[in-house]
Amino acid sequence: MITPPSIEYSSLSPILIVFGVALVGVLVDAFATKRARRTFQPILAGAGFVAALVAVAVLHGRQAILASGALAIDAPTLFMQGTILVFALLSVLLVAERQLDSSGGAIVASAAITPGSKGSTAQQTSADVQTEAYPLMVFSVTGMMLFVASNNLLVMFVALEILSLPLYLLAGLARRRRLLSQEAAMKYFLLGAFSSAFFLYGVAFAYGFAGSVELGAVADAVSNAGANDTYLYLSLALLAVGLFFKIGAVPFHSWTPDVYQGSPTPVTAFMAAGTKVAAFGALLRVFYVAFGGLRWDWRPILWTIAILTMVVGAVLALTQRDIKRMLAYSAIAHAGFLLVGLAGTNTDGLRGSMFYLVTYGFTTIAAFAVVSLVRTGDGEAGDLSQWRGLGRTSPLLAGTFSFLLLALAGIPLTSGFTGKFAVFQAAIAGDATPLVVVALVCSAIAAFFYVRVIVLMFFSEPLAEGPVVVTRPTLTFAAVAIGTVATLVLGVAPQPLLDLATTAATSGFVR
Amino acid sequence: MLSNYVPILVLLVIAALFAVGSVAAGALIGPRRFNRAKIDAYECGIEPSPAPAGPQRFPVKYYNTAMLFIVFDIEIIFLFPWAVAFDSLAVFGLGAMALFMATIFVAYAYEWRRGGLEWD
Amino acid sequence: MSATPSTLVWAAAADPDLHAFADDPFWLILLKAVAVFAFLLLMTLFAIVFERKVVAKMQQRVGPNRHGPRGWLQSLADGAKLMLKEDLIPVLADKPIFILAPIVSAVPAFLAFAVIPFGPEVSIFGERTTLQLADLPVSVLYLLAAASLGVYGLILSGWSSGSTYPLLGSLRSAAQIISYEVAMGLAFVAVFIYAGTLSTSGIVAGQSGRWYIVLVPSFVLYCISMVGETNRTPFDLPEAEGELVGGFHTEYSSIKFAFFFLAEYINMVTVSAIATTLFLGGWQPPPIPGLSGLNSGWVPLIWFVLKLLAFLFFFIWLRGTLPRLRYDQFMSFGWKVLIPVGLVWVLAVATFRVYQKHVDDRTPWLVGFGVVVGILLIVALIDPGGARHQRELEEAEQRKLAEAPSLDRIPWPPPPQAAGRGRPAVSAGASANGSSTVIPADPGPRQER
Amino acid sequence: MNPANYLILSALLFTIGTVGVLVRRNAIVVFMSVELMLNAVNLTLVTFSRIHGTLDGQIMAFFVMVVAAAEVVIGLAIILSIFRTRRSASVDDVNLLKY
Amino acid sequence: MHTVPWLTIMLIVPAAGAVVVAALPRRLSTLAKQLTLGLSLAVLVLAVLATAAYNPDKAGFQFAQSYDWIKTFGISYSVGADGISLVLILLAALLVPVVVLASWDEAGADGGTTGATDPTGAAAVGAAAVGVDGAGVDGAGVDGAGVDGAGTRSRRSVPAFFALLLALEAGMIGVFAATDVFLFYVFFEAMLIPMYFLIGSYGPVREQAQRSYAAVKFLLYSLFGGLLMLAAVIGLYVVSADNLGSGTFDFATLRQMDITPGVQKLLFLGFFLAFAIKAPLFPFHTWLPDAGAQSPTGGAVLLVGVLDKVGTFGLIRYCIPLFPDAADYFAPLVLGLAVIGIFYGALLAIGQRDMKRLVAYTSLAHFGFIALGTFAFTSQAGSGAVLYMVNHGLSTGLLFMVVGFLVARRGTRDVGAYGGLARVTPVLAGVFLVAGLSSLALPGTNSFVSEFLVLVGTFTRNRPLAIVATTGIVLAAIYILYLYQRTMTGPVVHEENKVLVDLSLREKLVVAPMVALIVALGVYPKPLLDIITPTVTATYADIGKSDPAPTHSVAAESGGHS
Repeated sequence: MITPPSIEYSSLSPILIVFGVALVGVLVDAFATKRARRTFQPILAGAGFVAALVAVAVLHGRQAILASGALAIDAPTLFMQGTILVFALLSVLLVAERQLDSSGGAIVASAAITPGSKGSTAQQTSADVQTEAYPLMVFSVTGMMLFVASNNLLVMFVALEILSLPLYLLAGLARRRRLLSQEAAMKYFLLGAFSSAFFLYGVAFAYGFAGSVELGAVADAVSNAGANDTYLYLSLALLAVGLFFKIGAVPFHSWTPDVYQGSPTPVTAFMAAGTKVAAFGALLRVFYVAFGGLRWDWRPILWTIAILTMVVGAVLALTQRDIKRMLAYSAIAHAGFLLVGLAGTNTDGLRGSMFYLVTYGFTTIAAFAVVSLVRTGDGEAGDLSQWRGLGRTSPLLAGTFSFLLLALAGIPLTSGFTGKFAVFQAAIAGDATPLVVVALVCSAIAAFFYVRVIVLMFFSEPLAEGPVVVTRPTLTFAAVAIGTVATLVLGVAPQPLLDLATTAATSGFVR
Repeated sequence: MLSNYVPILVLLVIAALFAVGSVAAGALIGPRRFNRAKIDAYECGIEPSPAPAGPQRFPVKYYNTAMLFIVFDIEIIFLFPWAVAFDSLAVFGLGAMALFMATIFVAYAYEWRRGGLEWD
Repeated sequence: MSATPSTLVWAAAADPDLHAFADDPFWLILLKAVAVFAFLLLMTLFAIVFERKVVAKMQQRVGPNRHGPRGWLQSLADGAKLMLKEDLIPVLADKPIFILAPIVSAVPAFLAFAVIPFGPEVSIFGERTTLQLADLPVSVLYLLAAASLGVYGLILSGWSSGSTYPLLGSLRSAAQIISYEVAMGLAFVAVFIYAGTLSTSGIVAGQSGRWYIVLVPSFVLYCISMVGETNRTPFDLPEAEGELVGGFHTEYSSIKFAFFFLAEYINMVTVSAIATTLFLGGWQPPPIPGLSGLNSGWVPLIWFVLKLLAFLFFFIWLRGTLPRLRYDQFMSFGWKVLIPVGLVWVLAVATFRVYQKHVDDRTPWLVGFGVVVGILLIVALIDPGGARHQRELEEAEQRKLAEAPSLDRIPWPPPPQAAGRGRPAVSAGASANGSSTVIPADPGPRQER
Repeated sequence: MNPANYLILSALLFTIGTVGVLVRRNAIVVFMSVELMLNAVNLTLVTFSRIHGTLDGQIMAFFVMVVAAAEVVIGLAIILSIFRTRRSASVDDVNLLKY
Repeated sequence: MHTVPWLTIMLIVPAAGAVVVAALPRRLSTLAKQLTLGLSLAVLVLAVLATAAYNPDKAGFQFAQSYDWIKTFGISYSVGADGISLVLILLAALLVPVVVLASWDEAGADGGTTGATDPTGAAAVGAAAVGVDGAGVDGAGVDGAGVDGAGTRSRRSVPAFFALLLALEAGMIGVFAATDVFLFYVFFEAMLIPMYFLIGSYGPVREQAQRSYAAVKFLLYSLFGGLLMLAAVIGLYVVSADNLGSGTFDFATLRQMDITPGVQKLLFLGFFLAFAIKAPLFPFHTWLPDAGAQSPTGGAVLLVGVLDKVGTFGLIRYCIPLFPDAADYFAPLVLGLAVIGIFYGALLAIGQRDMKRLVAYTSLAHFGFIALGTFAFTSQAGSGAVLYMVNHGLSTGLLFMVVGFLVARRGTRDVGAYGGLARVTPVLAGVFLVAGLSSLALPGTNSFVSEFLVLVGTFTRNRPLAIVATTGIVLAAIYILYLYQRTMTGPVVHEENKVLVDLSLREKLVVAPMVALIVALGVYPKPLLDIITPTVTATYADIGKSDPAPTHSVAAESGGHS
């Protein structure tokens, strides 16, 4: 006879709410008319995120292992779930924006129409939207929330797929530059599937090593490892490959620029912020909980990866001509900075990483939102040269963007600085000073390309046929405003959030 | 456990021998009278087209069906063990499966309403 | 995943004691295997003649009556004739696969029968053994697997023929088989819920008191889908002579052609046997008082064959009665009727079972849930008016989209002096830079059109 | 039979899949290579399941199959859409995104 | 100790003012100017009041305030003033209104170096014209009409310029007032941004490429240094966490710590490099000539006058007390660099034809003196160095301003384009001479006192070095007098120069206080020294550096030279 496992549905309520909203979203797409869908879907998604956020707040302080060890609810989990939800909320604002591009927003009218065929161009001005984007996004958020909560490598893998698969599709939904978008989707998909195969192989070896894929069991097995450590190290390496891919660490970063550039900008923002939080959440959990006993073995690798990631991200960003690509490389560099925090392998590192994720997410979402506002005849003004002199013609926009770029560069009184401070402090406290020095050098390099954009905007003469800054989109403005204000507030008064992160980090992962 | 499969193997050998043998025998016994028309593709008596419908020209519909099948087959994969252990799982099992099926149902409803199940 | 879920799956399935099957000496296994094989061949030969005769009767004809006693050797003669015919291979065919396809089609058909129980334990030359070639804890899965393998034969045959009709036919048959396979699987679930095992002998044993035919919807579902699975009338679209000139086997001749028929008839026998086993109590006598004694020794074999024949007759009856469906009707029927019905039925059975076995406080909730799901289903899937309205809307939009002027690039916002200027056709999105507008950004508010 | 052999086999399959992804240029083939990798993992899981004498590995294989199926559905959709645009599934032709 | 929170008020006034001014629409540029002037004068008044309230005899920080800011990292908002910081705050508060007045027309007129054809351009309010396309740039201009899509650049925003000045002032005051290392770092970095935009946006119009190059170079140098410092700051925090149990950034607490020498050296280097870049000291100086030359006049004055003092200030405030052993260890290196800087800067200044670059190079030499004084570890030298910071701000500031006036009139920075101006513009030439003489530390001018103190202080500790450095004075005389000779004396060579106008009233107003202070401090530096010396003495005493010649009392020394 089997005793059925019990599932504490209440502790899972944030995930379940979001999941339910996704399902309802699909139903709405199935039954509502196109017009109704366009209005109703974003409201639904937003309301769902808010509800889930409330649930996260209510669960505050809960610490438990759920569903027969499959999931864990603890302070870091809730912190990251909350973060993901906030970012998702902001991203929904961007996706829902319909004032940017004729009447349609950033999402394609009908993804099924072959680019170049009859009607493919008419759909650029069509009021239609592939409203499936919303449920897909919500599904992805479900996956992300599950990803950070999973206490079991298999569940983690499933969550990884739940978060990735919708993103693959979302990447292909850009209204303008369909070919680029499709290409991004394909590259993302192929490489994503490739990396998740690695992750899975790692799961298999973890199972081979520990006889279980629960993180706690793996940790136990690690603590008295001996006979079969080949499996253990294989497992560690392969899992790391999968996770490093998701955070876009070098040498598993090659998808990032392509996908960031080709995807619809709101989706890029969502990916940049949300995926990073989710992947880092999982990474932290795997490395702290399951392989915490091995930290002396994985530290050197982490160092190497972190250095590579920072250097490659910062240096390659220098050569970019496209603003989204540049931000993509900057995202890579930031992944490197986050890894520096992780390299501290201490509570401070956990706190620093979580704090950094929040700061980075707000800034990057706002930055991509600003990018989506500057447009030319065939979509966004991607090429950097088109941003020339924008500071003269649209000072407010350029000023905001400069502020965000400075935040990304880590100038004091922006959240980017406090974030960097938090992770670097953790790293130095964790005896990773050389890493911090490298990180600082990379910050300086990175500052160069951020500053270059500012120079271009403020110190160059405007183009004769410059891009247009759209002035009507309320939702995008809201997202930019929220992101910018958060960037400022977290730079000036980060204490409340730091308190939250400290509490979360000190209470630690449940195991 | 594996010994349970031996009879199946035996049956497989017998069937395979029979099939291969028959086909071989048919090829050997049968007459051979060459005629160009015989070995052309059959197209109801008219001149066959030089390039018949190639493997790249399936209607997309078939892919669609294949994908749908995969989804439902997966569902059935989970339904079978669930059904076998149903009495033990009882209320929990019913709840979990109801959730699962509701999910599939949503997808199914979407597919239906968006014309994924239509053939023309 | 701790130990709990693993036992969850296997505890029940491993229940029946299947050691009896492993204990057979090899000669006995061989004997039983040959017996099964022979049985299937005989059944095929029989079924073909039987079909022709029955159909003839239905159509007030005589049917085959030349070869053998009252024409019963007709199909044997047909087989011999086909054997002697020329074996053609089209020039465009992919030769190895073309030859392999009929074999792939026929062999799995035989295999499926390995786990069908013909009867209870008997004594053969002093050895106690069950009248069943093999049994596994996952027999039914095996059955499904073996039955599905046959579809490869069809696909490969159509693919390798290098000809249009076979290709379309094979695609159709593949789509058809996989479509109805889902319904078939769903039909089994209710049986498993009641039997608590996947072993065929276990399922038969579970029907000692009451046949699972009482699960009427399951049974009906299965009966329909088994016809679809075997490509029989009214679902014989892959071979539709009128449309596809015979479908996937158009290019085949001689014994290879015969093999497809062999496979089809064996499949017919197989699915009938499955139906018998899962729903009609297998080899057990009908639950009529007085017959209950006749369920030991060799007697049950008779029951089994009788039930099998009844199903065969049913197949033939259908062929004699019903016209062939149109393809879209057929697929709609499968996807829009059978599958939802199957799903709802499974839930209903499960709910009922829970209600029956574990009545406690939560049960009303569950029943209520079932009702809600049912209502949702009805609302969701019926509501043709809404669907039509939706379709019309979408069609209108599509039309609008298609009729929209072919602007290769919509400059936005409208360039003031470039508004009338045509641009050369550049595929959308291909160019990364090169703005076309000349409106400069401006600090003041600007309204796009 | 020594279960280690199965591990070696699965490692081999996984390697073939990896090499396939890295070397092959046709998106569909790349995709199939990924599927091969997943199946290699399945083999590993089942082997470990056997070694440990628990059934967890087999259950995991189920999950992997599910995920693989979902991946197939999405992947084919994406690749088909590209294919319809370009009449080619070669990864080399998909090269608009560059530095 | 509840006193008036002078420092916080001085921070808030310009910061809030910056926000308000930035928000003003362009057509209200006059209002923006007036508002800025008023606010900066208010800050000056506050600074003077604070100085009056300062008690030189009391040890430690005065006007101190401390509030938790980021508790997690032990960061607090702590401000306070000691003698060193107070005089520098005073300097900043003084220079800003002067600069505001000096830049009255410059920002709106697209920078002072254009409009070569219009000699009155800088003086005439609302009448300046831009050469190339003749777009109107008057103060009452059409709102938002600057953009016509035909390649015209837009007019520079006047309110933004003054907002940046105010923001810069807030940053400067903050950086001197901070007594929390982290807060110091924040201001240190935050100051960069307004300066960056001042250079990049309001530098010479024609030299767009050069000025954005200069701006970026400035920013990147500073950022790089700042990041090194950040590493050291974090390191300091971690060390403090190890030493004290919980990490802190409080300066007073930190200087009590005993840090192991190895760690000290690393941390010292982090801070030192940042300050050396900022100051700048010899090998890290290359950004300064570019930035100096490409800044608008006001920007250059503030940049060299105050901003760069942050570097030297940091050396004496942070490097030495926090890491005494390391300071000792690295002192020879620093002294060497300082002396090289004195000569190198002077020699390059002699060879310059670009006036602004010339002035920038002279600063390099002066910073050498300051560093020399700082690391001589005697109270005379230290006091002299601090005094030198103030004096340099006045003299070089005035020099930059005068050069700026010249350039505004003539449209070129080339020395060769001038000559004989003493006849055409006698007042201007006179002011130029005063500034120059102060810069070469002529006795009677302010710089003399400080330079003398530095040299004397160094002499007691390191005789050869002091002697070598003294010869730097000779070079200073050469470059200043040579410059004066080439530009002011002799016949008027160029026709264009004949029509140059002399200083306007506003300009006279601008230079008058500076000239007055130069002379006054040259004669009677005691008030400043009274404020400075106790702090400096305390600083050196704290690290165990008493003056080598006990017979000389500090008061007697300073008094003797006054």
